[in-house]
Parts: sequence; C-alpha cells; structure tokens
Amino acid sequence: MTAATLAGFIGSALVGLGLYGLITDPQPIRKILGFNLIGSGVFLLFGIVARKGAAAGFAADPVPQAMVITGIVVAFSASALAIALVLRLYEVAGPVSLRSEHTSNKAEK
Amino acid sequence: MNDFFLSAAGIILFTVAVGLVRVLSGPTNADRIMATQLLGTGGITSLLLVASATGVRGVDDVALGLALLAAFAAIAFVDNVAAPDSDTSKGDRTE
Amino acid sequence: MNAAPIASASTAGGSLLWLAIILPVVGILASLLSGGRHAERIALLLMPTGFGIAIAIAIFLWRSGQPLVYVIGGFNPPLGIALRADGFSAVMLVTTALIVAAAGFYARAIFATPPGITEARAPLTFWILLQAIWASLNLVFLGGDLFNLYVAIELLTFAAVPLVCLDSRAETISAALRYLLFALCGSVFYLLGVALLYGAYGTLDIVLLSDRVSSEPVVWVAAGLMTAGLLAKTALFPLHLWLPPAHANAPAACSAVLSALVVKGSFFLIVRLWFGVLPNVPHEAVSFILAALGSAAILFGSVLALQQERLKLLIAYSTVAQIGYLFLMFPLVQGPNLWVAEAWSGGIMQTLSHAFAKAAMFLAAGLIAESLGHDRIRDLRGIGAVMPMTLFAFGLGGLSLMGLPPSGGFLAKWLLLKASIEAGRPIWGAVMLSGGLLAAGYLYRVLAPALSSDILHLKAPPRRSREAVALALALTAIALGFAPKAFFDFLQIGRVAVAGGSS
Amino acid sequence: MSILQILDIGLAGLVLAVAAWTVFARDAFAAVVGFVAYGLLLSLVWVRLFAVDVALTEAAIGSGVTGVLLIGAAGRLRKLEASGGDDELPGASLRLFAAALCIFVTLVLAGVVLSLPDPGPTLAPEAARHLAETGLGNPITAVLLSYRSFDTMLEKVVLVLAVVGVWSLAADQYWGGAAGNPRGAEPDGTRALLAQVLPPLGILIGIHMVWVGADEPGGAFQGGAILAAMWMITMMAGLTEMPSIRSRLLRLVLVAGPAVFVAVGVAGVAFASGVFAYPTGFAKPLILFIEAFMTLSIAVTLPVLVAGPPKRLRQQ
Repeated sequence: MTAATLAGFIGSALVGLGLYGLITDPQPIRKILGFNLIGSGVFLLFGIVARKGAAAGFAADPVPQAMVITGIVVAFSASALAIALVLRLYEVAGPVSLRSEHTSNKAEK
Repeated sequence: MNDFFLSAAGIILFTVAVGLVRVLSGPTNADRIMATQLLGTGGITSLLLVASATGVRGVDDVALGLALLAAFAAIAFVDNVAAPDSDTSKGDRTE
Repeated sequence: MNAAPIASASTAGGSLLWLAIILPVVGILASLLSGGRHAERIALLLMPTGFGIAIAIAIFLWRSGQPLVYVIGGFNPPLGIALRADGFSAVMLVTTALIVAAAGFYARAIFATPPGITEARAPLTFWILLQAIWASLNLVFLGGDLFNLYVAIELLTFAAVPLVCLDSRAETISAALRYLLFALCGSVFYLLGVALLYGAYGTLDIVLLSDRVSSEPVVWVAAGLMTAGLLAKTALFPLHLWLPPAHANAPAACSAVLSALVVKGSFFLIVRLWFGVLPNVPHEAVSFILAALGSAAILFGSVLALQQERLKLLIAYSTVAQIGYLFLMFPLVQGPNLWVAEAWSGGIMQTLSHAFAKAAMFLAAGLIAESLGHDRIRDLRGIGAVMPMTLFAFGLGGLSLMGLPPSGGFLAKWLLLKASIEAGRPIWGAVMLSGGLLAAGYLYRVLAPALSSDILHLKAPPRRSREAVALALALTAIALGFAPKAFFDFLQIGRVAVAGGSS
Repeated sequence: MSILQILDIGLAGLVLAVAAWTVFARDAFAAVVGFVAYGLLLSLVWVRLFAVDVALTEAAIGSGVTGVLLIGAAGRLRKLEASGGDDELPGASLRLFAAALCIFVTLVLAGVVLSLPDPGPTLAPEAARHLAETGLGNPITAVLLSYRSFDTMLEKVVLVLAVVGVWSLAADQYWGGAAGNPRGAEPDGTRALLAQVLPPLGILIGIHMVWVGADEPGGAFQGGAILAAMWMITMMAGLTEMPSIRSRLLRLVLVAGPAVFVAVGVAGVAFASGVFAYPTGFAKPLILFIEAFMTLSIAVTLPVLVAGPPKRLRQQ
C-alpha cells in the first residue's frame, strides 16, 4: 500500500467524519470544525491526485498542489467569517437564542 | 541508514501518540495544549527524519515553520486562558 | 446552431470577457481603499460601464454566432484558464448588470452615508459587496474552468452572506450563519467533485472535459457531489431551509439581488455541469430526479407561501417555488429532439423573467415595509390607493410569476409546457400549471386586501424614483413576453447538443 | 512490509484518531486543541505525498492561524456562555442516519479514489515545458503566479471580501475603531520575552520562505502566514495594537496585494501578449514584485481576520 493510497483512505474518512460532525453537532463552532475536516479531506484527495500525476521530474503534479494552497486560504477566510458571525450572534442575543437556533436546526433536519 | 532514520521517526511518533492520548484527555486545558506542544516537537523531529530518509527537498523550512507555529499556538492559548478579564466585548452586548 | 465550441483560441471581442470581471474587482478594491461616500460613487459610476460591456459582449456574440473565448495569460487550457461566453452567459450578464444597477439606484436612499460622518458600517459594506456580487456572478457566467468557477462561487458566498445581516439583529445574524454553513458545505462538495474529475481526466477546462468524459463511476460520483453542493446553494427543495429567513430578513435591495441573481449563479453552474461538461454522458435518471425535486419545490414552496403572514416571507417562499421551475427543463433538454431548443429557451426565459419579476417584487415590498413600518399581509388593506405605483409593480411581477400573458413568465412556461407535451411527458406540464394556480392563490392573498377601499395612513410616502425602479424591473419582466424569435436564436448560441436516448 | 509503510499506517491511524477526537470530544475547547494537533499531523502526511509547499501552507494557515482563530473563539464562547448545557446532541435516530450517510460517503469516495488511474493524467510535463518562460524553479509558484494567476488574484479578492464581511459584523458605534483588546504593561514576562525573541527570527524565516519560493518550496502564502503569526504574537504580548479599521495605511496594505496583481495583469495587455501575461524575460522580476506585495497583504489580512470586527474606539 503506497502513501498515496493510504492518503486516499484518510481523505475519504476525513470527509465522512467532518460531515458527521457538521450534521450532528449542535454547536456552531463544532460545525465549523466539521467543515474544516471535510475541507482538509478534500485537499488530501487533491494531494493523491497530484501524487499519482508525478511526471517530468516532479514528484507530484504541481497544478492540484497549487489548487490546494488556494483552497486552504479560502477555507481559512470562510472559518474567519463564520467565527465572526457566531461571536456576533452571542453578543447580540446571548446563548439563549443560540439554543433556540439549535432546536430549530434540530427540528428541520 | 534510511531504515534507522525511519525506525527512529516511528518510535518518536509512537511516543507522541501515547503522550497524546494521555494529555488530550485533560483534565485541564493546559494539559491539552501541552499535547500540541509535545506533538510540535515530536512531529518536527519525525518530519526531518522521514524527509531525509525519503529524499524530499525543502523540508527544513516546514520544520522551522512548525517550530514557530507551535510556539505561536501556545502563546495564543495562554492569551485566552490566562487572561480571563481581557474580554471587552461585554460592553456591546446590550445594543 | 449547435456549433462545436472552440476550445482554446481567443476570439474577436474576447477582451471584453476579462474586462467584465476585472472592472468590478477594481471597484471593490478602490471602494475599500477610499471608503465612505466614495464607495457609493465608484459603484454607481461603474454600473453603466459594466452594462455597456455586457451589451457589447452580446453584440459580438450575435454578430459571430459563435461563443466568445479569451485565453488568460496566453496559457491555453488545460494548463491555463479560458473564459467563454455563450448565449446563456450573455443574457445573464446583461440581466445581472441591470438588476445590480437597479438595486444600487434603489438603495441610495437607505445606504447613503449619513451627513456629518465620513464613513458608516452598513453603507460601506453594502456598496463593496454589491460590486462583489456583480464581479463573482460575471465570473460564474464566463468561467471556463471548473476550479476557476470554484473560486467564483466562493467569492459569491463571501459577497452574499454579510448582506443578509447588515441590520445586526439576532434573527438576521442567525439566518446569515445558517446560509454560510449551507453555502460552505455546498462549495466543499463541489470542490470534491472537481478533485475527482481532475484525477480522472487531468483537466478542468469545460470544453476539454466534455470531450474526454465518459460514463463511468468516477464521473457519476463527481457529478453527484458537485450537483448536490450546487443544489444546496441554489436552495432547491429539500435544501431550501436557509433561504426564506435569509432572503426575507435582509434589506430589500439585498433581498432583490439575492433572490433574483445569487441563487441563479449556482443554478447556472448546474446547467453548465450537465449540459457543458457532461453532454456526452446520458443523464436521464438524474434529469428525472432534478425535475421531481423541482416539482416538489413548486408545490411545497407555493403552499408555504400561501401560509405566510409577512409579505417578504411570502416572496421568499415564492422564490423556493420558482426555483423549482428552472429544473423542469432538465428532462426536456435531452437528445437531438425538436423540442430541445424550446425547452432550453423556456428554462432560460424562466431564469430571466423570475430575476426581473422577483427583484421588482422585493423592491416593492421594501417600499411598502418602509412606508408602513411593517409588512404584515393582513394589515395591507388599502395600500393600493396610497401606493398605486408600488402595488402596480408588485402586481406586474406577480403576473409574470403566475405565468399569465403577456409576460416573460408566460412565455417561459408556455415553451416548457409545449416541450413537455411534444416530448410525451405532460406530467411536467401539469406540475407547471398547478404551480401557476398556487401562485395565483398566494398573490391573490396580497392583492385582494391591497386593492380594498379601506383608508390606510403611511408613515412616509415612498420616493417616486424608487417606485420607478421597481416598476421598470416589473415592466422588463413583462416585456420579455414580447421577445422576438431572434432572441431565442441568440439563446441557442454555443449550446452543446446533449447525447442520450430520444425516448 | 517495510518500515516506511508501518510508519505511514501509524501516521494515518494517528491522524484519524485525532480527527475523531475533534468530532467526538465533549468539550468544544478540547475539540479545538485536537484540531491544532490534527493540523500538525496533516503536514506530515503532506510531506509523505511529496507536497512540501502544501505541507508548509497547511502548517502555517490550516493549522497555525486557523488554530489560533478557533482557540480564541472557543475561549470567548466559553466565557460568554456561563450556563452552558446547550450542547445536547440530536436524537439517536438522526445520529444513526447521519452515521450511515457518512460511512456511505466515505466508502464511495474511497472506492472511487482507488479506481483513479495510477499513474494518472497530469499537467506536470506541461508545467515543466513552460517553466523556463517564467524563470522560476518551483513549478507550484509558476502555477500560482503565472499559468493560473487569475485564480490566485481572485483568491486575494476573497480575502478582501472576508475582511469586509468580518468588519461588517461590528457594532455601529465602534465603526472606525479597532479590534482586539487594549492591554497595559504585561505583568506576565514570559509572553513579552517570547514576543521579543520570536518575531525577529520569524520575520527572517518568513522573508526567507517568500524569497526561496521562486525556486524551492515556499512562497507568498507561507511566508506571509509566518509574518502574520509574528505580528499576532507581538499583539498578544501587548507590544503592538491592531490599527483602526479606518486607517488609510491599513487599508492600503490590505488591498495592495490584489491591486498590484491586477495592475500588473492588466499591464500585460499593453506590454505582453494579453491580460495576466508577462513580457518575455520580465516574468521572474514581475512575479517577485507581485509576491512582495502579496506577502505584505497576507501578513496583515490574516491577523485582521483573526482579530475580528472592531470592538472599541481607539483614540477617545
């Protein structure tokens, strides 16, 4: 089993784990963590695609690697915006309304 | 030689993993943040060992970066836990 | 007209494509840098220019009858990125330029920087993000590379979400947070599909991919993930939960742009995916599922719209329903059949007419809410007498939603209905007709009391110019009903023939 | 089975275990700490995939700066929610359904990923063929700043929009103020000491990473992120402060990266073969020029995003 195959398994499992956290965890910050786990799983899949594309003297295809770098920065920006929203919600409404947000989330899913 | 490097890396990673189990479970958050510090140093070591065994170039910079960032995470943690009254946001909760 | 698209050579007028994207990007950067009132001035100044560029793209396209292409940096796909404009892109560019400009002009009254202050939060955010929505939509309509389009939908998310909660109420912040989580989840699944396609074919260029893909598991998984992600962003039933609170509680100018345009961005990409990337992969089952979800959306959204107490929520649920119509084109645009062109035109027509009608209705509802201080439907009795122009705009928009002639909505539904009958699948036509009846029902709930002779007192009468903006949009939705045949020929430019059984 | 394979499997198990910890840990703060550890481990995986540039980015941004963002948020949330008790999980049936769905997704993905051709299709030869035109030695920098520079420029615009979005969540009365906590002289000497020792070192490493990025792993993102981390350390120690969001200099630095990028790109119409093309022979200096401004913008944007919306008026 090569490192790339193994990374493929990790990536797939990370997507599943993150999705589980995103769906089941009521706390917004945990949902953000879940989103980040899915994101890094997806990036790993790009990574094995890159590794399988090793050619021309490069140990990995540079194009998917560059896409992962772009993706990591975008994912960070997304986390920052999401965290700012969560904190603002707490400031404006306090934990009480967030709890009702949870219950409404639950009722809908 | 490579096998030696890799075995060393493996042993370090193993000790880190064992340590991780112990410290991530707490009881306090200070314990937990120590886990990442442990992982930082252990990770850097095994990283350098693996890199030199597999012939990946440019890993020294990753190691440098990891070392800096592990310290950075620790400071951020202390900043949040050790300064409980630093939260100035309470003021605008009423608006 | 099914011209084979040119893969990789810049065409005449190609430079207009990057200009359409870079212009609002420059506006964003300049607005943040100079801040305050300058942001508003820059945005309003760029809008006519951007509209001119969109029109110029349409003219070039019309003259050549071929898609416009621009290869960025001189690096041909698959290594580099190409921008492409077909008939669908061009009409979306023009629509976006018009609606963004209308929303901007309308919003001047609300998002002006107050006198005596150099800069205020909501105005600066609004003017920058309005340009950002415009830039990212233009990129969505022109991008020829799936990863470039990923960046486009992320830009769109970052532009759209903060507009929902400009008023800082707990309700809107919570709606924005939910919107963001749905949108991020959608993008990440889209990106997952992109990774798989690259792994299988080594290119992300839409035209190159369409040549290389074949019907195999990796393509189905990738396309399924991308479609699911984009559906979450388009808010197709049952992934619509985030839409009503976000669209109904945002400021009216933002609601108009979000409902009319932003959800269409991800819909456009679903069309691109199935008809641009995967035309050679038969997808009747998928088309059936999409159309079935669309039908469910029409019925479910309309029934919920019937039950709403607030005008803006009613309009938001109507968006849930109207999005459903868009997906009815999928099973009808299959194979080399005669009705395919009709169904294609009908789907695009629905996209355009809903955009104009819905923008008009949200702007009208915003004026009503401002003038009354609320938007409770049961307290709208007599509004027709005191705000006739606003109500007229609302009613005309509603006419198009119901699909009554003469209107763009009528033409769209007529074309789709015709195609569904010719294709021997009248079931989709039946859904459309019942959706029209339900729309008539929820609009009647608003119009009947509004036209009653009760006396209603306004807190402040609306500004004529803002009423005119809403009316102009509604009239455009009506005018689309008079589109000549040449317009439908234009929509076919660059359409790729879809493989699959003729059934 | 070779030692390397055992090592790989051990690493994979460790990554998954820590990831599972972040999902299942009872306490949000503990989960966040797990996430930081997870990011560190992930950079090891990236090195094993021979993607050192990505490993650097993951370490710096994915784990480092994102970790600090999340630690800060988890800490503040914990202080704000005194009562707690709102983290009850949804019902068992939903969790079961979610688990089934996630396992299904994982299995399908794993199956598809394993079926991908190996060696797979690749653009590496194409990238190598044009590398000489750019004068660069690192193909990833060539992709980011030449072949697909349009994506990279737009991604910088994403960062700018994120800043606008985060700032838009300020309370109206603090508009024009600054984010972060004002601090007096620090009683705690350790942080101050670290804040004096680390940054000079970090700045050197950051600039080094940008500079070598042209030929070796590294680049504007990684270097910028290290610089950002250093600035944040000095802020945490109370040595520096977040500037006012209305500061002209701050805004200039925030937009400088994308603005210079766009300017050079559009200049390509006049001086090269088209937009975002570089004139022959000038590619490398222009790329380094753009990267310098991008690094500066990133070094400032990341801390601004972590700091959040303005929370106080600075001078009053």
